[in-house]
Amino acid sequence: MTSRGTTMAEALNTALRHALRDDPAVHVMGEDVGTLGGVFRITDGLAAEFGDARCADTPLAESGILGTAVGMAMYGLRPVVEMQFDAFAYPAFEQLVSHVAKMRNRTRGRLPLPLTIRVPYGGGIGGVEHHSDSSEGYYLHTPGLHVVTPATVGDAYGLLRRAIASDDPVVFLEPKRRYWTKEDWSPDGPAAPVPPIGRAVLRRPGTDAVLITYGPSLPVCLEAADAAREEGLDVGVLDLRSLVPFDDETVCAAVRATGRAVVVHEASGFGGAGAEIAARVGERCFHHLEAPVRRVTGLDVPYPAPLLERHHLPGVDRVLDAVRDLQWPSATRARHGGEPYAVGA
Amino acid sequence: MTSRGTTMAEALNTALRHALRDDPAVHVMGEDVGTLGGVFRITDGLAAEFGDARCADTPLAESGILGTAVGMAMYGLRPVVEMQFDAFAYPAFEQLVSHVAKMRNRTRGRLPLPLTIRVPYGGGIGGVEHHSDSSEGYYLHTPGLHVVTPATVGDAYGLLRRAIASDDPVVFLEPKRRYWTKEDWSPDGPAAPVPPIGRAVLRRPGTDAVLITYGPSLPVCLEAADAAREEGLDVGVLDLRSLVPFDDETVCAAVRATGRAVVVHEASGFGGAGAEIAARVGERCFHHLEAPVRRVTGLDVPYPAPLLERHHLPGVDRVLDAVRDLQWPSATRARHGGEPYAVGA
Amino acid sequence: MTLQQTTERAAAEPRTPGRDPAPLLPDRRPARVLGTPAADAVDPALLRELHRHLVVGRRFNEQATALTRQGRLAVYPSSRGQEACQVAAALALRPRDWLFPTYRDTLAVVARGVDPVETLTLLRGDWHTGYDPVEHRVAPLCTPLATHLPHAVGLAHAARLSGDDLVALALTGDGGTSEGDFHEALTFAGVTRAPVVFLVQNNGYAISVPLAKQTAAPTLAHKGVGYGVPGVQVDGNDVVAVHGVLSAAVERARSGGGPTLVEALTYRLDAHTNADDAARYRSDDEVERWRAEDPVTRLETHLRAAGLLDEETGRQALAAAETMAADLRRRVAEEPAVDPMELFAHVYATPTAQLGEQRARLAAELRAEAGSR
Amino acid sequence: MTLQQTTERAAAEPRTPGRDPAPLLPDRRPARVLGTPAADAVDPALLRELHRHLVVGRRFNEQATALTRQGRLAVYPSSRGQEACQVAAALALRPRDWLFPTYRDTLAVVARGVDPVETLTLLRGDWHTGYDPVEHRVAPLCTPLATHLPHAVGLAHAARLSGDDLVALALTGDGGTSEGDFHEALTFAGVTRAPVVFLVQNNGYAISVPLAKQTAAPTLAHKGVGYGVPGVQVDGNDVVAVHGVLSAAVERARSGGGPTLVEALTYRLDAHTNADDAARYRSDDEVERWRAEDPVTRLETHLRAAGLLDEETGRQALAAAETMAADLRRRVAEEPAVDPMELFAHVYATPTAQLGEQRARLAAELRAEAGSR
Ligand SMILES: Cc1ncc(C[n+]2csc(CCOP(=O)(O)OP(=O)(O)O)c2C)c(N)n1
Ligand SMILES: Cc1ncc(C[n+]2csc(CCOP(=O)(O)OP(=O)(O)O)c2C)c(N)n1
Ligand SMILES: [Mg+2]
Ligand SMILES: [Mg+2]
Repeated sequence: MTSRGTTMAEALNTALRHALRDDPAVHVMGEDVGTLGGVFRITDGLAAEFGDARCADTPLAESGILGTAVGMAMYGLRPVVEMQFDAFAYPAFEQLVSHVAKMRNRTRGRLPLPLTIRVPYGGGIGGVEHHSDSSEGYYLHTPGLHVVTPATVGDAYGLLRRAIASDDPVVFLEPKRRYWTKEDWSPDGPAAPVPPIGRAVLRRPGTDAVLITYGPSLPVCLEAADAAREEGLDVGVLDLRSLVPFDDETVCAAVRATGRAVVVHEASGFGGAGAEIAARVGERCFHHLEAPVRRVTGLDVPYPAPLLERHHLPGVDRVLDAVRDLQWPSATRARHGGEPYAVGA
Repeated sequence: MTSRGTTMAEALNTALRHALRDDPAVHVMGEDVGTLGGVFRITDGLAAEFGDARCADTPLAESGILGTAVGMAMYGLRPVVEMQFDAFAYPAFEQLVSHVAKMRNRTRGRLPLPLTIRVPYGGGIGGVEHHSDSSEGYYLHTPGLHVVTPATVGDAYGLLRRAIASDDPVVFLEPKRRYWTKEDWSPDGPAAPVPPIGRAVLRRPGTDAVLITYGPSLPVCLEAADAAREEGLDVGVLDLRSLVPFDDETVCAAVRATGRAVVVHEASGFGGAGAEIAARVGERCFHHLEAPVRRVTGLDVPYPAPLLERHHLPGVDRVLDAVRDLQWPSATRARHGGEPYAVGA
Repeated sequence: MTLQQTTERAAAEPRTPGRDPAPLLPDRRPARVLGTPAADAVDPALLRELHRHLVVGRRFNEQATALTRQGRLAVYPSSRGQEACQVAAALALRPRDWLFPTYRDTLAVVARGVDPVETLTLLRGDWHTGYDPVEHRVAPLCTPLATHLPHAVGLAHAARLSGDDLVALALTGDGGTSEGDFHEALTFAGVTRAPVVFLVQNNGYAISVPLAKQTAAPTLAHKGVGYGVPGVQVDGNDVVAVHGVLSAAVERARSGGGPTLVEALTYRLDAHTNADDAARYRSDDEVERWRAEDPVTRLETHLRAAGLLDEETGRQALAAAETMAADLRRRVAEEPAVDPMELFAHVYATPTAQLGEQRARLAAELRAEAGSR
Repeated sequence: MTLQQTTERAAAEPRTPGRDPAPLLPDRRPARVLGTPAADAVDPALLRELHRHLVVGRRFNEQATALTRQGRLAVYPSSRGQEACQVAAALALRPRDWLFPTYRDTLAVVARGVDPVETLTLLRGDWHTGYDPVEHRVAPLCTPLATHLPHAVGLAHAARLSGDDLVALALTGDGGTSEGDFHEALTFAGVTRAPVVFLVQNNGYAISVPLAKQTAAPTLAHKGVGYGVPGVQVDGNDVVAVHGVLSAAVERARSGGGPTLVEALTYRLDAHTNADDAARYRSDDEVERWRAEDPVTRLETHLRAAGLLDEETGRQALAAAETMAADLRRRVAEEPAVDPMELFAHVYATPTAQLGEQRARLAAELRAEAGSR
């Protein structure tokens, strides 16, 4: 992170700009996305450049926004919908589950919906209630949706381009507290192109254990891995990038190589993405596991007020504690022992 | 199952009648619950007996129904809301997640919501699309809600009474394909009282493995256990009865006693209740497990049309296959070997 | 102080000068043609076409209901009594227009030219949508109430943005107008002025719930003004009036005049579906009163009086109806072909690896099943 | 055939004879009192009370905004310019009535008597709702738009069923009227005739989106007719008019007259919140035009002309405002007390075993943290 460089917000903006430029079917729509450029400025300048039909302010009605986008996609356009905040996508839940996810299936493939639904999600920004939900657990349990979430600036650009180009509906979860993180990335740079949706990436190799994470928790995990190194543990970090499709291959390879895994995410643990990940790893890597898969997640409470959110979110210490608890042979065994159990699970 | 006896529909009707009789704060409301008695007749006769204010037909607007019920609960009533079918509760998702689940918490306990939301759920009744969803995965991942589902006639009565008496909001999931199953039960009978919400029950003991299930899949599991017995395996069946609160104690005891577990439910596997159950069991019973926890669930597809639903739903054969796959010592090892993986996961 | 006093006002200019609401409000009485002098001016060819569709449509409803009794259809939400709305909706559209039906609008879909058997796929149980929506420009029969209304707005809006002059006609029941999606669809339609027409078939009930428990609005057509969308009420059992009102609204939309909300007053003579027991919530008397307003009879009465229904025309219509019904009986009697592997075919453009595993597993199960037979 | 022809109708009787829509439609101009002869008839005591609340309210808005600049409040959605609506809403209610505010309505909550610091808890970040909703009969400040409107209907309906003559007053913005929950709340209110009043503060924008992109309705008050709910428009910067219209509506509701939808035309002089950049979507000119309609000034002009605002009264109002502001500054400057253990206290009546485990874990973390300090 340098003070020069590109923010995730800028990369997303660029991705939208390029998508609008390259394909006349692409239409951006949502609350305040036009004149204002979105409350996070992700659509800044797009209405001015492409006109307010291609980047349209809509009435304040999320079900109507998504439902209208469904109709536009039925006509052959590629709508990119912005939901202003995670919790404000809930009014559109019926449209999402009963239509967006099912339209291709209901019509035997005759009405695919090339729709992208951008949702700024997660906490850590000191937002008032309903502004910090991690809602990926609802979406990933809904067959027919792809669920994608970038953790880096380059992925933000690459995955959003992939999402918009996809013929499947994609719920594109943007870790809002990473919007202003700068990285040394430019759209014209020589960065490796982002692979198709559905591939995880090992952000850091490690021989002793692997942290499995995505979106806003990636930096936490990288920091925890650094700290673990100081304790003599070589911990890898895997960034899932997409929850659906799920990259069993990469995940299982990482787990089998180390025999120890911790899953980290902000959402409440109970019934969250971490449950699926831990369950799959348990099913597929059972004989390779040296310790139970641990989950470090948000608590099973409604998202707390700003002054309390640090106690809710998985921080470096909690991740580190979980790593220490992975039933190491006594030489490396850390101070916290006992029956394994997970925070937030 | 005898041709005499009581159906689950009748038991639920009786529970509502007794609740209305015992507590003037109880108000039943929903689409067609009055004059018609509900499309499943669960509210049959209640409007006639208690008046159409206590059992009220509402306008056709689920968010409005639940939102109005929230206001009624704020005033001090105990609304019991009927959602006509699983998928028709989705329009109320925002009310459920952003208000029902959070009101007590937001207000530091000053505004508890004693609300029961009855949702007929699940498939197997040959329903057209949107009439057979298993939506428990969405609810159990939402802190602040209790999620309860009866599998027997006696539990239907007892748990619904408990739900209505609870000061917490309860999503009460009724396995609709069990509505007309008769059992030898009567409200005046000597049956053991149903314990508080949050306790699982071992429906059938077994020393070799345990099937963990709930709601509509209980009979499937009992049948599978019978069939397993013929293959020489003594398989127990655990009925969770409530997903939130989750009865770790009973579940872990059952798993530790046998070392082998299969989780069975109708909902799609990916990110479903079974993921949480398998993950918890993996975390808490790691050293007791002889084989990975297997999941037998609905496929990861939108709920299919009637003529295909039997291929989607977990049937006896699939459960039995999973039991056979639990890495038995070679003497009892069944024909299907290889890398364990789950149908629908 | 009272409200009275406050309504005195001097130089107060409204700060958001609104449009004139008057043209948005429905007339005091529903539009009618049959039984009025206007009926004589209607093109006889149109009347005969409407008549043939009504006769065939009535037969379709009866045949489909009969098929439920024989267990050939799982369920059928009959539109008997509402045929005028169904037929008029289909015939008011041009080929490039789109129709957005509900579960009750199978007849409108058939009248638009979709194969009846494909139309009934949902209710027969072999798949969800049986016909090709793009080929026929008919959206899937929609079950979650009012959720298809924003789709119609979006499609119409997209077409307009693309310079395509098609119109979308979206159908809903009276109950459906209470859903939030009705409101949001009308709001978007009003703001975008998308070329979309909403037809509310007000049959007086949402399953068992009568209109008076559904809304306190003077009429459903009055809902339009809240969205800047003109509301029109029409006698829904007068096929000529419904066709006229819808055609006018469709052509107005096509020429850039914006959306219209049409409320048709009608009645379903059958129960909600064959699974429903209508006697629980409505009287025989009421049904009888509405039987007297039968849309088929009403058109026939006019045609006879106008000398437009000779024996041959009547015979031909009945023959077309019988041919359709016989074809339906025969084809629906055949076991529908389903392929379990199709379960995985349309979830995504490319099945995920997980679905591939599940598919392989099911294939193995089916092989085992076949082997043990 | 054209629509024209079909509107000729002979004996056609409407099949669902609706109510008369006329009384439900708003007048052509918003209700005003200030600057009209009616102003002279208003009780001077009421005028002075309204004035004092406006002055204190304005100061509250300014102070809260200043506190965001000092980092004492995370965010503040100011109602500067909308004080007439805020104050009138609070004063139109009796103690047993309920108020249902949004995030923008902190001032209405304060004017109702809730401690300003408790009112600001949400925006200060120590918890969500800071005051006791039951004690004050004020629902939590609601952020998800329009979702609290059905709550107001339900509470009012429940009270009426219980023979309790309280009234619920629910506030929303213009943008909020597009949400499905607005529609559903109004539908339920119309059908149940619950004693509820809806006040739409139409400040012309939903964040950056102007009303013309929000709806094509002639006015927002016209939305009432679609629900059988009378719609009234009022000059929202005329505190006497808003108070009069709301009081009348509240008392009508109390006496069984059913719900009312009130649209107040107003303007927020500040940005959406301190985090917003209003210059992106509106001109200084526009803001200036509305500054000239400042609700505080408008009442003061009247009071002066009527000889009701002597120096002493003015001084007292300012002093009350300063006292409130000083108290606010002082108390908000203190570090708010938060207890991490409270995270687990209010999720359920009795914490689940899982929450117990998580609680123990956090307690251990906090002990470790304290130990390492
Ligand atoms: C969102 C939703 N809620 C509930 C239902 C269940 N349901 C099916 S039809 C119906 C009544 C619809 O009434 P109306 O809109 O008047 O249409 P009609 O059946 O009279 O044609 C109901 C409640 C549904 N399909 N969708
Ligand atoms: C359901 C929902 N969607 C989106 C938002 C984000 N949001 C907060 S305020 C606002 C604009 C509201 O405008 P209006 O109703 O006119 O009230 P005002 O802010 O002008 O008082 C938006 C879009 C929200 N709070 N809730
Ligand atoms: Mg109807
Ligand atoms: Mg506004």
